[in-house]
Amino acid sequence: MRTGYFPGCSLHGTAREFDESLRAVAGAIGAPLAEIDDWNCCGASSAHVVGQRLAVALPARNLALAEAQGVEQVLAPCAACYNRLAKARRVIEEDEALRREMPELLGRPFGNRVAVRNILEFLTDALPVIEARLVHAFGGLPLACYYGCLLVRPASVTSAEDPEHPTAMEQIARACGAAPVTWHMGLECCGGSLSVSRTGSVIRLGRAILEDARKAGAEALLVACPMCHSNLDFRQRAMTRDGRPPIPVLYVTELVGLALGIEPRRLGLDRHFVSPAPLLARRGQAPAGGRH
Amino acid sequence: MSRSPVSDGGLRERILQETGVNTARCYQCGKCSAGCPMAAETRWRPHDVMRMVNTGAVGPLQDDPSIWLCLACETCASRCPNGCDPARVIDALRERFAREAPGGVPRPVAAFHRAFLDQVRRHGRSFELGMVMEYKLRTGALTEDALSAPGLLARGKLSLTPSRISGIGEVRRIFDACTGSAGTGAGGTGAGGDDR
Amino acid sequence: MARIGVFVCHCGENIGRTVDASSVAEALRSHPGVVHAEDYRYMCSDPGQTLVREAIAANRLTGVVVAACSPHMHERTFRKVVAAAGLNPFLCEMANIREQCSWIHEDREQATGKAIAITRALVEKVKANTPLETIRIPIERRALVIGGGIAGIQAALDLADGGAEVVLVEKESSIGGHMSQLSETFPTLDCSQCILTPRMVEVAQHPRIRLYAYSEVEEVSGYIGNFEVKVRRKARSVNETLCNGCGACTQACPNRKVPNEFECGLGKRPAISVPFPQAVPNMPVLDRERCARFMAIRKGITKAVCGKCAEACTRGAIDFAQEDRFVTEKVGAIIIATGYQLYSIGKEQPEGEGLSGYGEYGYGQVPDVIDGLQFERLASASGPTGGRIVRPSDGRVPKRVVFLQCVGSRDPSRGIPYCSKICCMYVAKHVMLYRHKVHDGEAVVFYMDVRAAGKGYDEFTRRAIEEEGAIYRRGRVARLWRDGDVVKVQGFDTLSGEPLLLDADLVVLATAVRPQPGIRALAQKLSVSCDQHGFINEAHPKLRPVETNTAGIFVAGACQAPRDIPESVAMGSAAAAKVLGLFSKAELEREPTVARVDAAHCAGCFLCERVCPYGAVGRREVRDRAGRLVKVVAEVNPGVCQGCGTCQATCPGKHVEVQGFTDQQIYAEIAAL
Amino acid sequence: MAFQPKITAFVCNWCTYTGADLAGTSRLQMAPEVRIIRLPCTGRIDPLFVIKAFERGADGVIVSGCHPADCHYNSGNYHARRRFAIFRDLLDFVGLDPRRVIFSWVSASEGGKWRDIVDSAAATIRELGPCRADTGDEGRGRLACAS
Ligand SMILES: Cc1cc2nc3c(=O)[nH]c(=O)nc-3n(C[C@H](O)[C@H](O)[C@H](O)COP(=O)(O)OP(=O)(O)OC[C@H]3O[C@@H](n4cnc5c(N)ncnc54)[C@H](O)[C@@H]3O)c2cc1C
Ligand SMILES: Cc1cc2nc3c(=O)[nH]c(=O)nc-3n(C[C@H](O)[C@H](O)[C@H](O)COP(=O)(O)OP(=O)(O)OC[C@H]3O[C@@H](n4cnc5c(N)ncnc54)[C@H](O)[C@@H]3O)c2cc1C
Ligand code: SF4
Ligand code: SF4
Ligand code: SF4
Ligand code: SF4
Ligand code: SF4
Ligand code: SF4
Ligand code: SF4
Ligand code: SF4
Repeated sequence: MRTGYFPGCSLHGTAREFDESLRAVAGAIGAPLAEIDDWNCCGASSAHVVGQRLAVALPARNLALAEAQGVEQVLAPCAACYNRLAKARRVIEEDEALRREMPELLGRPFGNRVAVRNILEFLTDALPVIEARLVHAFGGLPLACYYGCLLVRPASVTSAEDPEHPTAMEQIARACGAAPVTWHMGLECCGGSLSVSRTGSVIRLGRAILEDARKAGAEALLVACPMCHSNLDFRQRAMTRDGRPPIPVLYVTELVGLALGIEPRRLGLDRHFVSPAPLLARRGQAPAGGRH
Repeated sequence: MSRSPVSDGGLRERILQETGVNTARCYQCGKCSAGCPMAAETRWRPHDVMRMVNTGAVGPLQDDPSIWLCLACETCASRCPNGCDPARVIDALRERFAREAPGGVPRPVAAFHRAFLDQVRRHGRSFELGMVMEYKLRTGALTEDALSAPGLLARGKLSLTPSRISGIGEVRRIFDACTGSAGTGAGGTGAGGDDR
Repeated sequence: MARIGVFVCHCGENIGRTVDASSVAEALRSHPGVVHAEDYRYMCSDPGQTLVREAIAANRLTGVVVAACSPHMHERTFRKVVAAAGLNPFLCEMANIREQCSWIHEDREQATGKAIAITRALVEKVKANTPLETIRIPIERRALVIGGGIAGIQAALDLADGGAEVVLVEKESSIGGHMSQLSETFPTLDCSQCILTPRMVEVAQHPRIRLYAYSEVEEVSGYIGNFEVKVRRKARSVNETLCNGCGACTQACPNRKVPNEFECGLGKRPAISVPFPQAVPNMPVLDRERCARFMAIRKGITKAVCGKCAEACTRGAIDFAQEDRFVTEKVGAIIIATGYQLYSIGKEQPEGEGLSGYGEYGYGQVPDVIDGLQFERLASASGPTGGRIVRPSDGRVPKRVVFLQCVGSRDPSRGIPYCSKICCMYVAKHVMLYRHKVHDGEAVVFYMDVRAAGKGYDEFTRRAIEEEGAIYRRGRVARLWRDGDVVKVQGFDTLSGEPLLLDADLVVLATAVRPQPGIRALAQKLSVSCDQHGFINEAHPKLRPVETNTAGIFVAGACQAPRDIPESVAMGSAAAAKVLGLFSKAELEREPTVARVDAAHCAGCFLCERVCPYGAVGRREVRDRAGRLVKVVAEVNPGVCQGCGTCQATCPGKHVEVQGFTDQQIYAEIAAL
Repeated sequence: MAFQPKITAFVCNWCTYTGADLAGTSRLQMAPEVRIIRLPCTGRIDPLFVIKAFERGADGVIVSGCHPADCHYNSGNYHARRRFAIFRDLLDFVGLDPRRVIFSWVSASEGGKWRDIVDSAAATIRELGPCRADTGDEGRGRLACAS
């Protein structure tokens, strides 16, 4: 099945390591990604504040482009983009009038035929290949799998297997030899959409997440969303009290990339604010080159 | 700038039309508010919003930042026993308020959304540096550490020039069609401005 | 030759105001076949009735039409009158010129014309009427009660005390139902066992009650007054006649780690066990799934393993080779009293299509999150802790217990929209039991409404709040999780507007009441219907609450809807009274307006059999004098047939007809209108 | 005098007949053209009854029973509904205007609904005019209606 790739703004900007690690992993497992030509921003958390139509039309243009490119599904690794694309697809599917109006609004043919996939679904499908090509399994690294909100909610849009107890990320982590911990904040929102405009809230929410992960004995957080990552990595210093050691925050693609033996730099691990280098060194994985 | 009347009997019906959420199904159990991550910081919680829509008295929501702090995390919607979706209702109210009384939208929040969408309208994609600059200008929060640019730049996470898509004309048409007239069409939070 | 009498009533002014009754009588007098027609002011009054009786005798009438009110009002009255005059009652019909004529029209001329037309049509119908005999069905004066909870026990005892024979079938090894698991009972805090046990013993000792415990209903056939029931007596592996309930076997069994169902998993039992000390019958069941001997057999080991129980039994009652046996009982009536189950706090919901369980409450995987019945066992003096309320995880006395009401109930998203009715009350009870035992303990209740409509009920819940100091928080809880030693409860109080994050030592989920698994299969065997949730449908929600739509089958207790003990008992008694009423007659009398097959012409296509809503159509072999099979024809069982006429409208050759509504009668009516 | 149609109503004993009684008890005035024939259940109604009624001079027919889920006989009216789907074709075949046959569900508590049905049926049939039953041989000829 041909998979189109919708990186979204973050993966071209603050989440470059997500993009880099994803491309590296896709190459390693032989699942080439065809980036959608001329994609546009999905509107993220702002468009739907302005209006439902805009929040649907912006992502829909990308779905139309993907359709024109002849792919059957489109991978949106950013959880926010995924949520927006999936929601748009569903809203249009359920609203006959809107569907008929779309081609004119977009100025292009549109059949709403392309399925939208998130990074966890993509990696879960690839698990057999990943397991077969594993070169550097993590020896039981305790990890807190952090889903956040947009990957699983609402279940009607994301088709998550169980919106209160998803397990996809844990399965991927286990396949890489890591040992996911049992903790309680894995589905709590990090406050992503208020990151810029109300930093104080984000610090409060992030702190609770990090504290619970620490308490559960996690040595790293695993994420699949650029917003979660930028909040928990970039703002971690502000969230951490009384000189506790920082916790590196890894993209799930970075973890898989490491386990597949890809060089850390190619995975963008040197771009983190909380350097994963000490952890990797401790765990016998090659240290990331510094750019700090 | 008109305000919605104290009690608006038709509001529930209109929200139902717009969102498909029948707020009358809400029996005020508070499960949404119990799980809402922002409940600790807001005066009006999701169940209050549902109640106010049902009684048609949403005035208090207009004088308060509460609904602008909703993260759209959908925790409320996914646990509601009655299949209500408070997050969706909140969206619809924001849309309505922004249109009817843009002055009531809290400044940082409005500035953020406006800055963000401005970038998208101008380039087809968000350009973080431009967005942050615009946001700071709009809020006057010049010293506040919205995003620490040096750190990001050093890590190659921030580009200094926007990348513009070639189908920018299409995107602008979409904006115009969805936000009423071009420019300030979307009230306080819409994307405005010409290509600068 | 037909000799019809027509009696037109004025009903005072009711008919007389718009319909000219004497003109109607006048018009009918000249109608072919009518030999007598008269009008009178109040036909149903004594003089009116006398007038009809005398006219029948004087004119040797062969049929009567009373043009008056609706047949729903007085058909019975006039049929009795006619019968008293020696005429077959089914040769009397009523022409409705009041409800359907005088009361709905103002124009006197038009109304009178219409009244004449209506009366003529009925005269034509009566001409085609034939005398019918009331159907008499013999009644088997024994009743079957399915389910030995408090509802079934009450019904069985009332029936037996009323003189009827009773067969009581209970699927578990003892009767008692859920009430036997309760500690104390609202609204009076009586000890449940203390009031229940004597009744259970009474059942065991009653000469007119035959108890089949550890048994299930396999097949049901027949109809009201004449059911035949096949009962499967599941193999206990214990010979009932030899066993004296000494308990030596259960003591001897080395396999003692089986989760105890009666204790809701809070305790353990041996592989051969009695569910609780007061069990009736007090006789063990050997659990073949868990017994070492049978496990070995399943693994293919031929050597006889263990057998400690048999060694211990001085009576030689252990019978490893026992098999399920079947008995057939003839009964005249059936009472369904199979009770309820609780919505599971786990993920799986037996026979609960669309029910998903609560992920946000941890699907029952969080230690020290239990359901209401588990709490009952913890609070019960005969329970696994001897009545000490402690945490299952570590045996510590909980200092703060949080109760969640409406779990699974009133939740259309999770599939159960209804209110379970009893949980508000038992949570208040739990609060009291807890506070009576743990004086410094804190009880927090998350509720949406307190529904306590019953005698002394609201006072009871108020007591929990006012005297026992329970903190009632109005709101549903968003999430529960284990955090170290405590359970975190994330809730909200919609009255104070506070988000709450409580540390609880023990959390009790008041889960919804659902019908027993297997109820739909049982209902199908009995041809009764269930509602969408599986509760047995009553015949009428207000006026026939303990009857089902199938004649002779009744319902009692929590299998009909969530019910507490007082209601279950009331229903048990009411159902028993209904059955006794049925049994009080020598024979069942039924209106003869049932279908009858013309066997000579029936083609044996059995289309009628397919469409009959009551399964009243059977088959009969027709043989010639030499005993050779000539054909198979349809046959209607008059005891079952309700006279709906669907068969008649379906039969291609019109060889089955409902008496009193034959084609001939209806065509006569059509032609005259 | 204006055309006074004849309308025959086949109704079930439990729901519609009781509903019609209720209309009477409530003194709801209605068109006088309708004559009721009481049957145990709509399941008992044979399409031939309807044909017969037309043949005997009816200008319109009403068929009414319990609401589908409330049939006194559990499923009797379910069979009626199935039969009447076929019956529509039959009407076509004999050349009857299908508007002359009115199907409805009226429960025992719907006196008002019954009145509305009676009134609207009367109005419809008055508008359609008389039905000329051109029968020839008993029951075998075609019915032709002047509408
Ligand atoms: C936690 C809790 C606390 C409660 N506390 C109180 C209280 O304090 N006061 C009060 O009034 N009520 C209380 N109740 C309610 C009470 O339990 C019920 O009202 C009562 O048990 C209903 O009795 P029943 O006979 O209808 O059903 P059950 O008690 O459920 O009995 C049904 C019987 O039928 C048997 N059975 C089921 N299916 C079949 C079958 N197919 N064939 C043969 N047998 C079958 C079962 O094994 C069982 O023995 C409480 C309920 C709960 C859950
Ligand atoms: C406003 C209202 C609305 C209601 N709506 C509903 C509803 O929609 N559905 C529902 O299920 N219930 C409803 N009810 C409840 C319903 O009215 C009662 O459940 C029902 O009437 C109780 O019947 P009963 O026979 O016990 O008492 P009652 O109806 O009170 O009958 C008692 C009879 O006894 C007679 N009587 C009294 N004392 C003596 C005496 N000493 N000697 C001889 N005769 C005596 C009285 O005259 C009376 O005829 C409603 C009640 C009210 C007040
Ligand atoms: S959870 Fe649903 S029903 Fe409950 S208060 Fe919130 S919106 Fe209303
Ligand atoms: S979507 Fe908004 S209202 Fe709902 S839980 Fe999240 S923050 Fe609260
Ligand atoms: S028979 Fe009927 S119509 Fe006549 S007086 Fe009695 S109630 Fe009235
Ligand atoms: S030891 Fe024998 S007699 Fe005693 S309870 Fe067991 S089976 Fe019955
Ligand atoms: S055979 Fe052994 S294991 Fe089985 S019930 Fe008897 S004593 Fe227990
Ligand atoms: S009885 Fe009370 S706790 Fe139970 S479902 Fe009804 S309202 Fe909820
Ligand atoms: S439908 Fe008629 S012919 Fe066929 S079996 Fe029944 S009675 Fe006989
Ligand atoms: S009249 Fe109705 S109940 Fe009786 S046999 Fe015919 S179809 Fe069955």
